Amino acid sequence: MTSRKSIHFKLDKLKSNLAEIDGLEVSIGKIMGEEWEEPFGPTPCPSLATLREWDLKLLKRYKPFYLPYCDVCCLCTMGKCDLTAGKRGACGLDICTQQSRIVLLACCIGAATHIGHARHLVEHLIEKYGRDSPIDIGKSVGVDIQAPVTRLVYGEKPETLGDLEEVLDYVENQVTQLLASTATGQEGDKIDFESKVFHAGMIDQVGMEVADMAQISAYGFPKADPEAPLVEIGMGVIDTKKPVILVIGHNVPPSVEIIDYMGEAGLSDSVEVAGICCTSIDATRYNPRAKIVGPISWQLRFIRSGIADVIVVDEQCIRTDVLIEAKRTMTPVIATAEKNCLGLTNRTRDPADEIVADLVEGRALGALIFDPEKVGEVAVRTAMLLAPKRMKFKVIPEAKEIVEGAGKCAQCRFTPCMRACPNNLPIREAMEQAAQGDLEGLSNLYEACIGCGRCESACTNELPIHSYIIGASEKRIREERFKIRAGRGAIQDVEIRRVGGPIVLGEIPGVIALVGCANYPKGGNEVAEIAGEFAKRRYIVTTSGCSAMSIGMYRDEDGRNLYEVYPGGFDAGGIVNVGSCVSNPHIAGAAIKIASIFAKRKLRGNYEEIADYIHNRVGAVGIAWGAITQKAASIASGFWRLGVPVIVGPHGSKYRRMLLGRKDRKEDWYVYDARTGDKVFVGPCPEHLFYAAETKEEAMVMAAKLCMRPNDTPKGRMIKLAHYIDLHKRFYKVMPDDLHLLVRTEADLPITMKDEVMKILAKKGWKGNVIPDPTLLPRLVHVKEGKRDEQ
Amino acid sequence: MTSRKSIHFKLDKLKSNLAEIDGLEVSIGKIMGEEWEEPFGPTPCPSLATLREWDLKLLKRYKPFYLPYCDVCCLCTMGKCDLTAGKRGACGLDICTQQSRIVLLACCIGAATHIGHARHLVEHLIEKYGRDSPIDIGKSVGVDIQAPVTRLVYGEKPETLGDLEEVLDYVENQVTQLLASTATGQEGDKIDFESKVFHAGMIDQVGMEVADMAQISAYGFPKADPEAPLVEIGMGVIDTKKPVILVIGHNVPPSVEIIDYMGEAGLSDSVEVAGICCTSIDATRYNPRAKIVGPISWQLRFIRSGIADVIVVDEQCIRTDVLIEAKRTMTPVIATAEKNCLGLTNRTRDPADEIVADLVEGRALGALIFDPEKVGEVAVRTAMLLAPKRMKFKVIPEAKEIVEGAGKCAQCRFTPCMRACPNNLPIREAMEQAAQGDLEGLSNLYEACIGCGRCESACTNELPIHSYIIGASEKRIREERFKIRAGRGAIQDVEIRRVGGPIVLGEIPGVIALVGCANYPKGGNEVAEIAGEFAKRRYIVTTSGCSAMSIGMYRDEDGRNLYEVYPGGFDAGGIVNVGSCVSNPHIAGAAIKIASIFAKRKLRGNYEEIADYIHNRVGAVGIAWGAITQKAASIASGFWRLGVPVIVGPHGSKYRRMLLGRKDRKEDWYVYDARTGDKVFVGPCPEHLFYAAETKEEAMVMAAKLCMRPNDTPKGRMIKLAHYIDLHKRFYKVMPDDLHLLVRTEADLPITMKDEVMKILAKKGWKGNVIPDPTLLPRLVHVKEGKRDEQ
Amino acid sequence: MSNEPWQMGEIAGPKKALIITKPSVVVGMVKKAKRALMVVGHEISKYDLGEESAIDYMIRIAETFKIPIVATAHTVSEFVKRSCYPIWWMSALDIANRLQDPEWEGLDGKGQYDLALFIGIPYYMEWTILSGLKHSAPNLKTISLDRYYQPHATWSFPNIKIDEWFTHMKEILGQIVEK
Amino acid sequence: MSNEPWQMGEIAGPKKALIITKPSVVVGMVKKAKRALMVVGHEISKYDLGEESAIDYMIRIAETFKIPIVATAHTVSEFVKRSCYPIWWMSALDIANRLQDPEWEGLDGKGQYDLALFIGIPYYMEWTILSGLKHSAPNLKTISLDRYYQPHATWSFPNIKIDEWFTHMKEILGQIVEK
Ligand code: SF4
Ligand code: SF4
Ligand code: SF4
Ligand code: SF4
Ligand code: SF4
Ligand code: SF4
Ligand code: SF4
Ligand code: SF4
Repeated sequence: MTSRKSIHFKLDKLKSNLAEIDGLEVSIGKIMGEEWEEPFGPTPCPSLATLREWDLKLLKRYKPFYLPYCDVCCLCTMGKCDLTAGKRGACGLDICTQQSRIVLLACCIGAATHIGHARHLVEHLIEKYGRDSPIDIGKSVGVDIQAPVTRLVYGEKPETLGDLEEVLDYVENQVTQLLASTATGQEGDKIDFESKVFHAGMIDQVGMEVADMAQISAYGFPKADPEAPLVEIGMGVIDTKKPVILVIGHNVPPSVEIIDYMGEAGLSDSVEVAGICCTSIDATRYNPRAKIVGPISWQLRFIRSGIADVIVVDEQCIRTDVLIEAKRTMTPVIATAEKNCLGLTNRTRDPADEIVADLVEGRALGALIFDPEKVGEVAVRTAMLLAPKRMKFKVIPEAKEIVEGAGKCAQCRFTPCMRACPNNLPIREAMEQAAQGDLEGLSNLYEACIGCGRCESACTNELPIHSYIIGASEKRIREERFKIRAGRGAIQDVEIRRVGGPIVLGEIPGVIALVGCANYPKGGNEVAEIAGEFAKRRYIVTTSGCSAMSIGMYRDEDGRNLYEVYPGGFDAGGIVNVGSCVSNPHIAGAAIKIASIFAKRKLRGNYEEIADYIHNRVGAVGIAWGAITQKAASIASGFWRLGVPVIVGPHGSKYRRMLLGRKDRKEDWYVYDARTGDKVFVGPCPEHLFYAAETKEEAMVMAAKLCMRPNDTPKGRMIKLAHYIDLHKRFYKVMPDDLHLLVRTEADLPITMKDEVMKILAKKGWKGNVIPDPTLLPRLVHVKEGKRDEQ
Repeated sequence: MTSRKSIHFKLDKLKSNLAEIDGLEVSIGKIMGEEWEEPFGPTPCPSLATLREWDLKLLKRYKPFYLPYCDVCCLCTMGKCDLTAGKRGACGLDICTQQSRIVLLACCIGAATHIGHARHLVEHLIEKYGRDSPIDIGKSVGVDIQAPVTRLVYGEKPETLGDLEEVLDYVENQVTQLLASTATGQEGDKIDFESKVFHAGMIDQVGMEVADMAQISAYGFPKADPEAPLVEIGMGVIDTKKPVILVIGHNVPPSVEIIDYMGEAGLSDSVEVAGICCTSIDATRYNPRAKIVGPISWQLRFIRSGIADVIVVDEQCIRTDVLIEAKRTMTPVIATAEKNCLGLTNRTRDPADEIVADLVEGRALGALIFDPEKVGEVAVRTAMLLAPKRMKFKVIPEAKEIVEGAGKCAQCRFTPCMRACPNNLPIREAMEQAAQGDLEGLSNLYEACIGCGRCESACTNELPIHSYIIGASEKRIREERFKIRAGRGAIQDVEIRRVGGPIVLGEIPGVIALVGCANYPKGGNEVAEIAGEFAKRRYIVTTSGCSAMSIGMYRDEDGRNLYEVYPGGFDAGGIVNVGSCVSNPHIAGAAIKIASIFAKRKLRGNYEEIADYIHNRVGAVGIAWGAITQKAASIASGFWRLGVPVIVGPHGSKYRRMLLGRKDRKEDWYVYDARTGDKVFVGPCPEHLFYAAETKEEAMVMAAKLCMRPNDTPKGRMIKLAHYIDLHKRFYKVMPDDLHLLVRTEADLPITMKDEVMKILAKKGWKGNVIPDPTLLPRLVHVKEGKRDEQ
Repeated sequence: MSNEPWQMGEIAGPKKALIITKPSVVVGMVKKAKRALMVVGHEISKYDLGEESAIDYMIRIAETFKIPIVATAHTVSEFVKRSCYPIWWMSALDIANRLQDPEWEGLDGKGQYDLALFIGIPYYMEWTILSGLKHSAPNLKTISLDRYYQPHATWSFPNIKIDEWFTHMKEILGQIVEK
Repeated sequence: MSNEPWQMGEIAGPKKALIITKPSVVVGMVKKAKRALMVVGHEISKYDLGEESAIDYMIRIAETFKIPIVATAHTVSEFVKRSCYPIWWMSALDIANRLQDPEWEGLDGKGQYDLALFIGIPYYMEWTILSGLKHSAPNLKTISLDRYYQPHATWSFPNIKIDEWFTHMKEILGQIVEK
């Protein structure tokens, strides 16, 4: 397998005949804008420093607060360098700059991961469907603005799969440049690093958008469908009587081919396809009969359960010890991506028969197969043949074994198990209880256990602690039978038209995007609770990836599944699952489309103006409660550059720095009034750009607050304040202390609280403020002679 | 400044008229091989796993020995994960896999840095000289095979600057894919990571080759010229009576524009342009009147000397505290690269007059200017105006001050200064001596001081230790007046024809490539000594970058400069400075051209066969004695994939793993005899692929040994053995203990040592061996029925 | 192990917290400080030993020292339930961010603090926050009152058991009152 | 500071070398070992205190313990000058690489070692090598005989002065002879 397919393609065309050369021209010509009347904005295809001035504006208000995760730098052979508190490394670097460099490195990795994924997908789909295969992510339901992010950033609108290749050339180029900036002796300024972090996030959004557009279009995933089907999720939904193929990862072609092969072979009813991470979400978008096991943290438990007869891994978020774990249950592993070869022998060119035989007979632990079609055949046939032999052989112990095993726990004084646990779970105590026959303690650890297995590595007595927790939670796991709405893809233009006004004016109190991974401090239910809370309050709740799963794997007080209670439309009170990780740009895209469709701002290559619009007007907040990966970091930074705040959970403090506003510094909270050019105080709206909350309660209160925007109408602000005050009082048991900064006019005040709040305001010496037509860009001020405040 | 120039260009063409579209076609068509008759080899444009099988062959023989540089992993929010001795991280990762991942990350950074540099250069040169500007790196001296690396890897031969863009698209794509592999939950196998490391190195070579071809062609650098001029190097060569512009970095356009502006303004005699790192090498390639201050480690000392009136930085290897240091001597800094903005205000669009005035009046510490022409003007004019004001204001103290300052040294018990010093230099003792008025101790530190400044950061009393060392070495520094041969660029085909045979047959005992940075354990003289030793022994010594400088900054026992003693031709006894870091592929290219020109192997997309050829036949060894950066890491890995061993200095052990052969494992040292298909023992040749030597003596002995290759003729092996034994006896005072593994037939034995060695061999029970036509690739065996050993 | 970072991978150094071997160290530090404050996170509620609740201790210590308490996250609700001692609330990151700004005017407008006592923030989060302060707030001293060794604090208890911890708190209280 | 890594940034952990508080530890370890060897790097020549030279000590210790010496780099030349005690030579990385291979047959063909004493390799290089062994050679114990704390060894001296170091060596010799 080589990456030169696209080049080869071009070559063939060019070589064969002139007519085809013309064909090529047209396709290049098209993406180059010949059919798009909108003129270029100021910054199509921005390079590293093009949007730097915009970034500096944001970063002046939201200053990085560095949380160094290590006191030293170890990135070149002059190191390690002690950078403690003011010391500089051998290259002159200080600790804050080093942190920002690591953030950039992480975001480069994240962006590269999505872009690499997109490239692979686009190449594969072009090979399969042709380069002229149209991009259609919802034209029939009126999605006219496809690719809002690509239009905004790259400045073109791709119409075919082939058009996507040049977009990818651009983003690959930018990732390379960004990565180069992290080299020893390159960028020397922390704020410039932060600006590059924003750039990485923006580039990443383009890459993700390309990936999801390609797969929606070519595979016919739900197209901007608010009523995408409800699909099954949870360990309990897998029919263990059938052979089971487990797919893990993000790049769906192998899963698609598995499903197709099953269909062609008439085995659709005979084999279960179940998945973990985004590949499973995308498999259900392709075929709603596929099932989702759960988020990233379900890997160990499901593999060890022995339910899977074959494991197919593609790329990203896959446990690197999957071969070792799978071997224990005698489950063969098929690796399918060049990016993750797992040391397996490349069988791509071997006949399927041979590979199947080797896997079934146990002559090989797995196989590396780069051809998705062959993967489909081998996986299905192997599962069919192996299932009767394996008999779902599992390594999760029964209660008796657990009690026995727990008896061997040495009750170590300094509890290596607990100290190895990311969530500091009280394992020793649970073991003690278990040794006495009571598994409740272990079972109580289930919810907050992220399934990392570190406790086992650390245990002095090599006890399989995670397996004990799973074994002790057997009943609960059997009851993991939930629904999740399959990823719907983009937001329709008509939905935007409907909610654009209410959002911008503040009457829909906000858009809460629950995204990212499953490194939750206290379990996935917290995400679902947040989703339920805001949906009930008629915010628009959007979600994707592992967070979308966690929302599904939950029952509210009334035992209801949130996807069944709340509709999937992009509207107040909806819970909108856009899809997998690469579907995230549909959320950013919705905000962009509000600016474009509702406010008629130009999109093409006009990043700064649109970001300014969103930052000042669209009350959107991202919450990545269990963000783990570099991808999550770059996704967050894509939001930052658009001026959308992101909250992470407490583990997010390990991302090395926060971007924090200071509501006590009045001077930070001025905007231009575009009508007058005056600088107007608008209060800390939104207060932070990136921020780790300690508890879900804090996250909810803050999220409500971060939805406020300078542009809110009094009615809108009133609604937002009401939610903020209500949540604050509920969780904090006191009134907020910053109302004087958030209330502009008396009309902002929630009617029922008016007297109470007015008293508070009076004490603070509150005086009213103008509600401006807000912008941070002096050039957007409607020029009036002698009035414009140039800065 | 945006990265969309190339796209814009295409766009204009496409928009304007059809004729130009045709023009574009032709240029695409050309690079696509229409004019090249050689058919594609098996692997043009290889992707991540295309050459994996070749890598696995090498990695089976040269197994990674991991030297974890940290016990934990801190790359995602599930961390930090304790990976000590068998423990696994939350994603399943173990310590060795983590090390290989970091190596890949470093090599991705390194490759991205060169590729990003190449892209910037190509875009700039296209803008300036047009996309049809021809690639010519020595056609007039018979360099027919231009771009050997690009031909080998990408499978095309670029003829114009425009052709280089598609090559860069490819390498950017590959870097993105490689970087994606380092994400959490991607590649899970350490050997697969190592294979990807090789891929990164190979891709990097392409990127570097593109960069150097572009600049040689467009700027008219010396074209494969063995008699490239000798240029001046050393702090003592700078005429401090003139205004001085210091350029630091790697990307030469700003330096070129400075030189051009000086010429146009008639100031060539009035201003000095002096540089540090590769930008200075390339400036002298452009104009031999430019001067080189020294390698990377000369930055602090030169800035603090106050000699520079303006500092212009471009990218890479620049101290990140350059602004802070320059401020102390009141020297303004002009930053010129998007990759390194240093927090400065972007003045690109401001009139030069204004910028100059701001810098001269001290209203700004520096300026960010992306337009090289404007940089040229601003730098020169500022230097002219500022020099009389600054009066070379310096912060290097005089002897008296040093003695006084040293008196304040607290003689700290645990010597923070020494413990902060990468080379563990005895600073406290030197201070004690200095306090008594004797600066010799401090001056003795000069040679081994890498100028990192860490001692100063660490000193309890904030003494400017490095400045003291420099001040104490004033006399010596004044005597830093040396010559270096300007980088000659490629090796001529005719030179290859001349030496190809002798090298492959072993009669020229080897090619020693001294490359990389200046993190020397005991000073730069060691590199020069190595160069001198091997040149004297009539090896071919090639060099580049900081190592080339260190070779120049040295006088041998007879007070001679090595570049004056040894010629610059690629021939026995030559010292061949190819140029800057991005010139390194000329060295690999020479090896590749030997296979192509001398042995007539096909080049195009035929990587594996050529690497196999080089590994078994071309006795080349890289020595990166002071390798520092991620770039140095990826440069090394480019050599590894070609089967060329690389030695680093002791600091290189921080690169996290070595690739070590085991001469005690006989089974590892078999090759196929291409004539017969037999597997033949050839001894540990070469013994290691990557390896950190503890001392220069060890490095020299090992380098001599690593030059041996299975293909050596008896005469060739005899010569190589003679050097090996001689060096071994000189430095180790004993005979080597592995001669029985290196001698194949009696004819291999150096005549003068024959008896002595035969006795040793007899004791070891030595029996002779066949000298095969060696290959590791069974497919290269000349098929004979029933004989071929398929494996 | 008692003076190793509590969570296994959270290695730190070269500059690590001094170990509080006896509670009098804390008392001495607070008394020496010009302006001190106490930051209490939501895991304070994990410090309950039967009838004894750590929150009450914190209130009494703060009262006796006359230093303000900043409750992070929703922890303020616990204080509101219990006492009328004036409590400030702010997110953990907000208070940390202010503590490293030399120009911050303090909760009361009277200026920056020179000592901050931390307790009850999740271990790893407190770890990163204390690291941020170690590096960026050179004039601030920090004490971790938690029962886990926090290497980035200026002073920290070693890893101790909860009953030991209560004993220490009692001693601190006793000593303040004494002096 | 005496038990902190000698070079400032070379932080290590969670698993760090135990400190050799008295030389008898070394003697005990070697006596307990089934097969031990000593690796001596070229910086051994920095350990000279007037008339006393560390190389002589190493030879005497090795002789008395009856363990082989592997001299790395060109260090063998120093041994050749001094003694007829049989010396092996090998690069530092080669010997380390072999020490982590369970199948290596040893210098004498009699099998792998279970204890390796290191001295005289540049601090940072010894640091990385000991790290490699800590992680990849679970059955090997390592002792750093250097006068700097080497956190990746199993046992290491703390950071000590050269005269202290000589005293320790003398004591080791004395104790071997004694026993
Ligand atoms: S990159 Fe700079 S700070 Fe990091 S190890 Fe290298 S010299 Fe030290
Ligand atoms: S597997 Fe669960 S209990 Fe074990 S360390 Fe990980 S999160 Fe903690
Ligand atoms: S580490 Fe293992 S043996 Fe020790 S307390 Fe934890 S579970 Fe028990
Ligand atoms: S930055 Fe990470 S890998 Fe490097 S020393 Fe620190 S903890 Fe270890
Ligand atoms: S990448 Fe893996 S080993 Fe590293 S911190 Fe994350 S979970 Fe731990
Ligand atoms: S500047 Fe020189 S003496 Fe100071 S720490 Fe660096 S290498 Fe050592
Ligand atoms: S740290 Fe500074 S004061 Fe202390 S011994 Fe070194 S030079 Fe002297
Ligand atoms: S040799 Fe190394 S230090 Fe010197 S310029 Fe090149 S990369 Fe930089």
